[in-house]
Amino acid sequence: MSRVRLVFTGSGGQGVITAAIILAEAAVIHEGMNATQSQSYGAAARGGSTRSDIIISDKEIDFPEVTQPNVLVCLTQESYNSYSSIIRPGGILLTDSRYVQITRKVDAKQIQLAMYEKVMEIIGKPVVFNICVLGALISITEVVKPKAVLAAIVSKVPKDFIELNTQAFELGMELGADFSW
Amino acid sequence: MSRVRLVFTGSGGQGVITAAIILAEAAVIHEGMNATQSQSYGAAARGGSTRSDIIISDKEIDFPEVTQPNVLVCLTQESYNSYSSIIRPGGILLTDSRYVQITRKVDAKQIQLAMYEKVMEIIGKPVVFNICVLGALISITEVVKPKAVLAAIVSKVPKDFIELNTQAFELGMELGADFSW
Amino acid sequence: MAVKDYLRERFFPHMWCPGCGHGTILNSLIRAVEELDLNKNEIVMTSGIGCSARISGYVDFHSLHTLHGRALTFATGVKLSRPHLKVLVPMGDGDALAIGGNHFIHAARRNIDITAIVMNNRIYGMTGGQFSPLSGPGVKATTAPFLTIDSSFDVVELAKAAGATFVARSTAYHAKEATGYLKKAIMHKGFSVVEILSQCPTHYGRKNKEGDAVSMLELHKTNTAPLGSKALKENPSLTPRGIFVDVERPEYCSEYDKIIDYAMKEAR
Amino acid sequence: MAVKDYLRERFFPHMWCPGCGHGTILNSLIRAVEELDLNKNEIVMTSGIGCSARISGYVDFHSLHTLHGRALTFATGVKLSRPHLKVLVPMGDGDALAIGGNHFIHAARRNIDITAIVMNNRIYGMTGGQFSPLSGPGVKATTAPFLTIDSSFDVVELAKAAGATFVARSTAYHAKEATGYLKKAIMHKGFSVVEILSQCPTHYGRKNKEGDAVSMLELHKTNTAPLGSKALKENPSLTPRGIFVDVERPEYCSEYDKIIDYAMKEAR
Amino acid sequence: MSDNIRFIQGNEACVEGALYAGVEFFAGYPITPSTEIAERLSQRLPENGGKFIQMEDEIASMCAIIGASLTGRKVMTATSGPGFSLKQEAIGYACMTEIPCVIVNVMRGGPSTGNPTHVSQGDINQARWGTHGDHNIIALTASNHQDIFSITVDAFNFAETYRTPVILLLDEAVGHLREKLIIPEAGELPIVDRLRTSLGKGVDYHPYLPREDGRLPMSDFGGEHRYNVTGLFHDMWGFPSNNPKVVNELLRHLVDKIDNNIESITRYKEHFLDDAEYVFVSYGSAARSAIHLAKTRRARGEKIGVLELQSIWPFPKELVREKCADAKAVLVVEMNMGQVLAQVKAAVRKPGRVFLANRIDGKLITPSDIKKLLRVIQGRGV
Amino acid sequence: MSDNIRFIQGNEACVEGALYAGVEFFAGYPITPSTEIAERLSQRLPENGGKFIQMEDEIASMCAIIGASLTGRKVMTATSGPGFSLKQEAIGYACMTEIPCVIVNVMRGGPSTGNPTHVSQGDINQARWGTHGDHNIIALTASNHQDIFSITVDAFNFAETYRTPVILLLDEAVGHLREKLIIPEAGELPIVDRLRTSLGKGVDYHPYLPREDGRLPMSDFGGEHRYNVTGLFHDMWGFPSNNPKVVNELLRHLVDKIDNNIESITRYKEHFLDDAEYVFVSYGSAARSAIHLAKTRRARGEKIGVLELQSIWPFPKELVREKCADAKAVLVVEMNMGQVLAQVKAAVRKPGRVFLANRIDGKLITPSDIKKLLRVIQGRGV
Amino acid sequence: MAKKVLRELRLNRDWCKGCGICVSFCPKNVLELDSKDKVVAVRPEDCICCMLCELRCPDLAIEVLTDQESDNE
Amino acid sequence: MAKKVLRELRLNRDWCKGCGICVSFCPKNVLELDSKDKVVAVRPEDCICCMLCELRCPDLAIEVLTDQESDNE
Ligand SMILES: Cc1ncc(C[n+]2csc(CCOP(=O)(O)OP(=O)(O)O)c2C)c(N)n1
Ligand SMILES: Cc1ncc(C[n+]2csc(CCOP(=O)(O)OP(=O)(O)O)c2C)c(N)n1
Ligand code: SF4
Ligand code: SF4
Ligand code: SF4
Ligand code: SF4
Ligand code: SF4
Ligand code: SF4
Ligand SMILES: [Mg+2]
Ligand SMILES: [Mg+2]
Repeated sequence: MSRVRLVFTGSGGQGVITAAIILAEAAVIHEGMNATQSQSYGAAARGGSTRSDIIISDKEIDFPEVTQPNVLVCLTQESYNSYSSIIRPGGILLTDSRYVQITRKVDAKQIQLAMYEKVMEIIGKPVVFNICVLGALISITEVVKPKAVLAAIVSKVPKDFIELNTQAFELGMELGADFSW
Repeated sequence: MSRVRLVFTGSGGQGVITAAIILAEAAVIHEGMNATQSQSYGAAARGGSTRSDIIISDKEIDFPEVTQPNVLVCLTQESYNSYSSIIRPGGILLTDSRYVQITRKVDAKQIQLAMYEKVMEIIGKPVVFNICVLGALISITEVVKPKAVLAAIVSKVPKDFIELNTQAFELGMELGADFSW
Repeated sequence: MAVKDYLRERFFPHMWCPGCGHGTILNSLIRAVEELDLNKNEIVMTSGIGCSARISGYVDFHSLHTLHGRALTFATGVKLSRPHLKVLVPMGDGDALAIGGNHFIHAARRNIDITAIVMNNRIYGMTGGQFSPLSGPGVKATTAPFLTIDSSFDVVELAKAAGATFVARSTAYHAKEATGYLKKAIMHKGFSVVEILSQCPTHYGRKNKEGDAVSMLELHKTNTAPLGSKALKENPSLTPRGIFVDVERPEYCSEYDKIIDYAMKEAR
Repeated sequence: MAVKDYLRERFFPHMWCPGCGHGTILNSLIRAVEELDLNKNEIVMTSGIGCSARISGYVDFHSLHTLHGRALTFATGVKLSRPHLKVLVPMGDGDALAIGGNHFIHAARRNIDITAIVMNNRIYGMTGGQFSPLSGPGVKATTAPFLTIDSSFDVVELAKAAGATFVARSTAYHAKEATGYLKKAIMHKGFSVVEILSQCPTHYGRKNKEGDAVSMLELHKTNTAPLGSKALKENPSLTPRGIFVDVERPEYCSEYDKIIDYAMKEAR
Repeated sequence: MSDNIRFIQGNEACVEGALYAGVEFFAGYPITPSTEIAERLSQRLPENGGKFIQMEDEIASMCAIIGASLTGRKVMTATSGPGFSLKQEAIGYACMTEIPCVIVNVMRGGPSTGNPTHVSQGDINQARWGTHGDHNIIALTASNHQDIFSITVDAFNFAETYRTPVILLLDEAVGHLREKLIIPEAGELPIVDRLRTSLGKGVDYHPYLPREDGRLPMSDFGGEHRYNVTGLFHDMWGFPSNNPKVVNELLRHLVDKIDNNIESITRYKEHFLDDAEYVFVSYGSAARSAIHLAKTRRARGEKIGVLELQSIWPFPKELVREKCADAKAVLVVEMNMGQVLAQVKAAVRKPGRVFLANRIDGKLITPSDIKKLLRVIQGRGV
Repeated sequence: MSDNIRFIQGNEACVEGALYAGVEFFAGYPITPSTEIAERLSQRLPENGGKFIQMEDEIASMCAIIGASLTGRKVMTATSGPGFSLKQEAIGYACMTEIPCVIVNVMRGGPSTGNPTHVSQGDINQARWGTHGDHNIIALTASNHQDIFSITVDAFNFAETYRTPVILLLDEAVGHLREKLIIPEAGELPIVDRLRTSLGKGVDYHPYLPREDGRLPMSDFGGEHRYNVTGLFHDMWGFPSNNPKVVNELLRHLVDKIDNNIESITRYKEHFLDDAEYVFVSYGSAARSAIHLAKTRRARGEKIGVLELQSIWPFPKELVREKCADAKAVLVVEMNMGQVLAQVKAAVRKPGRVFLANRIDGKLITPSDIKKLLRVIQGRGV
Repeated sequence: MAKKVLRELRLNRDWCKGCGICVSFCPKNVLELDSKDKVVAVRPEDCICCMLCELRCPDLAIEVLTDQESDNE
Repeated sequence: MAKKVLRELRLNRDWCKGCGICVSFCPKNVLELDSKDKVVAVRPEDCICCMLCELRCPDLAIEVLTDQESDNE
């Protein structure tokens, strides 16, 4: 796979952007790939919906925006409604079953997982929800090796939270294990 | 006479510029001529030497600076030294005998008058020295009618000082009476 | 009129974060206007740039959202040309006292009849959490990773020294008190300043371990005390609340009207 | 070193008008420096734009003649990057407190070790006699043909409220006193302000019928009184002279050095 | 001797023009060589019931006039180089919010503090590009007092017509020169008053919805229509929007409303252009020297003409192209390093035939300075 | 996995470049989308013994770095649109006094507050003409993080070499984009250190007397040589002068020292230009889209090339003329109303063949936006 | 003296952002956040109409509607 | 105690601008302006070396040069 285009969407507090950065950083720093990560900025850091575009490639990446993602993650109903149509035919659309009710027909593989629920059930800390999503995504798509993502998590997260995040990532991996690209 | 070019020079406090403005204003407002008056500005109103250029004409005046004046007035030695050479051949160079020692040979009619001395002697107020100079100039050159200049003086000067200025102007007229262009 | 009649409801819910003190200040302000029963057509609100400055979009007055730090200068133009208008100028702490500090002291000096409201959250909210001249030392901010070393202004002292004729301070916690001060300030003839301590849980609270909006409000309560109170005497490190200045001095627009009267007579 | 060794004699006689108080302030200042026996290479003088600002051309220090109102900001750059230098910032009243007011209060707030000297002639001299924020009401100026209606700042109060840790006031008449205050201000560690009343006979004096330099100096004498004096108590309309503030507070550059120490350790 | 003749400075002629046009509010901060404008207005405005305020700096002055304009006043400020730089942010605000105002810049030598008491025409490009972001602007100039008066009236008229800041670029030499001005009778020059909405109370008013003819009626702050004004991109109600369509349309509107009216905005004078072999393109005080030279050489039979520009921005490209079409050579006479020169070169068919006659040392360019260059171009030697 | 690989924002790449170049002092005021530069430096500078100060506004920031530079430091500030407008007066001061400094402007949508969180390239002309008076400036840009890093180093090097402010024009899209940066080893990129006078104590030092090679050695404030610095026109000792000769020579020097070195200053990259029939001239984030399109069309045999400008001012006229000489058409790809377009038109032999592919709505221009215009030009329809 | 009596606690769920301020500072614990982090009145009968929730809500999401009850003692 | 005795009143006529400050405020009327409005010492013998003229001169045109006289009483 020479080039993967991903779009992560959700709401301000869900850590969508952090997840995007970790994924792209894993590709660059720990796998020697090229990657770009960009995001839409609202009027500062206040709530509202968020989108982050990631491109991972072994070649140079010029235009950094994603028009048709191979992989689309929607973590709110609003973002699902706005973005589900942009998915590339045959791509993967990952949603969380607590936040998103799948309504549309899209020419893609729609995967709904109860990630939030599981995080709350098993870990009990909503802050690591985004890492769980990332875990699920990696286990479904393997765009980057799990080891690389874990390394990126370790380098990004304060020491005291590494354990928690690792746990969330592995939980996500498990949840996604039944699906594959 | 379709166009006269005058340059008045002196030091900051001598009222050179006021005299120049009154003369030009007399020509414009009271004689229906065109006139321009310009001056060199130093770094604010502080002492130093001053120069004002006046052009009086019955036509439009485009370039307002005077390169070769028909009439040059020098009220300090310094200004005499710097400017006496620019006089137009055959022009008139008026100086005050208290401030200026005539040294150079110039191709012009040099007129030295004891204007300052007379002002102090007869009127006793140094502030009207400039108006006396103007009186002398008018009586020598008649570039503008005395009546017009007086009218300009009246319109420019605070009420209480009109008398004084008129006196000075007439004194100057007398001093200049022996000379003519 | 009902309180909501002073709002532009179509822009609600507003853009401020959950628990942002600026919302409470908006709340206090429209209540003050409502209780004074002012005519909406005679109120102009001028604001600068910042989270705080967005307040002007939410009120159903004449609203002028201007440049960072310059709200009071636009307001001066409005007020001097139409002295019968009430001019309200809410500002962020950076807006009012970093880039806008000069206009603040000059408006106070002129004693022009404008009401300045400093929505002081001690941080640059809009740009994401840099320290402000009201942060004070020892504060963590995105531009102070090793904690601030900058002292803060005392808005009350500065306004007073510059010549403001009404100066008060309250907090978002003391919403009722704040409303009262705002009413007095608006009715005061001359330059009035009301500093209202606000909270930015998103940037200040998070970085400085002050927790969420609720616990930040607790701090408004515990770290302040009314002027003249026993608490304040016993603990001078508390921030005093109250009305610090309320005096009369010739107001700028009225004085200018006299100039006009005189000049017009002279000119005739 | 002799007093004149601190001057750039080749530019004398200087450009100021006869009797301009700014000359006396220059006089006091170089005497203060001489009495303190400072090394000329370690003095930087930064000035803005105005008649007053031309002072930097006449002293044989490192001299930086900058932009109207901004002298303190350049000075902040100089001082913070080389804290061992003495930084002197003479400013006109307009320079310091009209366009430059914000930088004035912020430098005071930071308590950065700079000496600000306000050469207060209550007028814009350089541009020909417009009123300034220190003119006060009832003054005639080219932009106030009907007399000013603007109140003036009290430089001392403003500097104090903003956080200056040394604040004094004297006049061009009290040249010896002024020299003494300047010495103290220069040696003070922190932001120091010395306001020296100056006279502009050319614009202020002439327009306001205060006569020539001599009679304006007489007014410095009769309209002021030392802090704590009987005269002042009896006549509070007099302008007080003296040292109003002289306190210690952490200085900005020293505090920043601590940040560097900490950060460098952390980074290792 | 008539009551309406004045012998005054160019700066004062500008003041008289502004009063004729109906200026009601001025905010400023003194600076050489524009100060006389503030000084005169501090007297003349209150005499006429208007307001003058000296602010703490140029930024404050610019902002104050915008605030005053919104309440329905005709407003103005005046400054020079350093002050003009400081005003740039707020000038951009006036562009964006489409608030009528007139900004006079009496140019002096730059950059920086430069040469405050001497003439220059160095701020031409700054008038166009001094504020950040794409936008458009109207900038006018004049070379003598009668023209200063009427171009000042035009400035106010354009500000109202196009709801835009208008820059009046005078220079030290004309600003300080004293000469005759004949004040026109009331009614002699057309005055454009503020176009106010005819919508009454209760009817929805859209401050940023252009009429058929492209104009945007205003409603005074303090009146019946309460709306929003912001320097952010905004919709027809004046509320912030970053919707790409809204952004795109507003920006194009700001640029087009001026470019599309370039013909109505263009102001110029021609002197002996009809059969001119050599065309001087000039403006402001430099044009006086160009005209002087043209007159004296005409008297000796040389076919020299002058195109005197009075509107600089939007640059009258078509006009210049047309007027210079038959010239053997075009000399741009200005007191800067060739700012209008670049525009003229871009406008004409043969840029290789366009030359610069300039002077940048603080002295007014003289007829003989121009003559020297002309002789070189004519191959006649100096 | 190497220690010198980073995955960071463009703004941070700029910070890393500045540190590599030796920046020691930063003064700034936060503003979107440049704030990350200040934020990063508030950490990285003290870690390296340097100084960071957050000033009360952008004017103060600009002045503070000039003061610091005079004491011998390498200095920098960063801002965006409104702040860039505010800095203009002081940028002119740095031009006039020839004090090395680097000003980063991360461009956002304008005019005015505009579209703060969205991309634009609208400040190109302002970088050249934002301050009053004639002057000259160097302005650089880049489209990806590796280039941002090295162009930042160039910016510091040019500032020192030519004793001038250098403007670094980034844009929101590259500023906020995260991608890979490989930090070069020490010594890999050349660093120009401050040229200090070799004159010792007691020997007369002339701060404004150029050497044979045109460079002006400096002496640190606080050192042995006490001299004067002023924004007025000044003589070789730095003292004010309005002598016309002095004024004329200084202004020409300021302009010439940059124009005469345009070849050393010019920075660009070419992509498939050799046999290109269609040339895209672009820069900054827009260039990424141009390159993207060129690559994909090349793969299908279309002869498209890209001239990516990295130095905008002084405008590399000769370079552009030459590289576009054989093109059937030139498309200037930028996110403004055609600011570089005007320069390209003035540079090339056939301006009629130059077209604008732009986008001004806050969105990054896409390869397909460009393709659409290309198809129209090619007469192939959209 | 007339005493206020609660008519209705009008809670605007569309505007409420769940900050919890009203909940924490209600002297009578009348309010709570539900599972969607929106305000609900769980003990309206305890409300003393002090208005503090209305005054402090940063989102203007609360209106405490009261009736005047004449005090007939 | 050592007392100062006047050695020389060094008056710089090139710098003096004739403002009259030194003249007016000299406690001993030592100084005057001449016909060219320049300072001159007309009564140097009366000078008490108070230095006030030197300190106040805005043009730095005066130097009061003194010798120390030991007080031998
Ligand atoms: C001239 C200018 N400089 C900087 C900015 C960026 N900016 C926008 S808001 C702001 C500060 C906001 O802080 P504050 O005024 O305290 O308001 P808050 O957001 O905290 O309510 C800054 C620096 C700007 N818009 N314009
Ligand atoms: C930005 C800017 N605005 C205005 C000016 C014009 N200007 C020069 S000096 C000055 C004021 C001078 O007054 P003050 O600071 O009191 O100094 P003084 O001349 O009285 O000593 C002004 C307004 C300027 N040079 N730059
Ligand atoms: S960022 Fe802070 S100030 Fe801005 S809306 Fe959020 S909480 Fe309020
Ligand atoms: S104008 Fe006034 S301030 Fe300036 S030098 Fe003359 S007396 Fe001094
Ligand atoms: S205070 Fe307002 S926004 Fe906060 S929880 Fe209560 S109702 Fe909701
Ligand atoms: S009015 Fe008072 S008691 Fe009633 S819900 Fe609100 S805060 Fe609680
Ligand atoms: S004080 Fe100085 S300048 Fe004035 S008269 Fe005396 S010596 Fe001359
Ligand atoms: S030193 Fe004192 S006594 Fe002697 S001349 Fe000077 S002022 Fe007069
Ligand atoms: Mg704030
Ligand atoms: Mg002054």
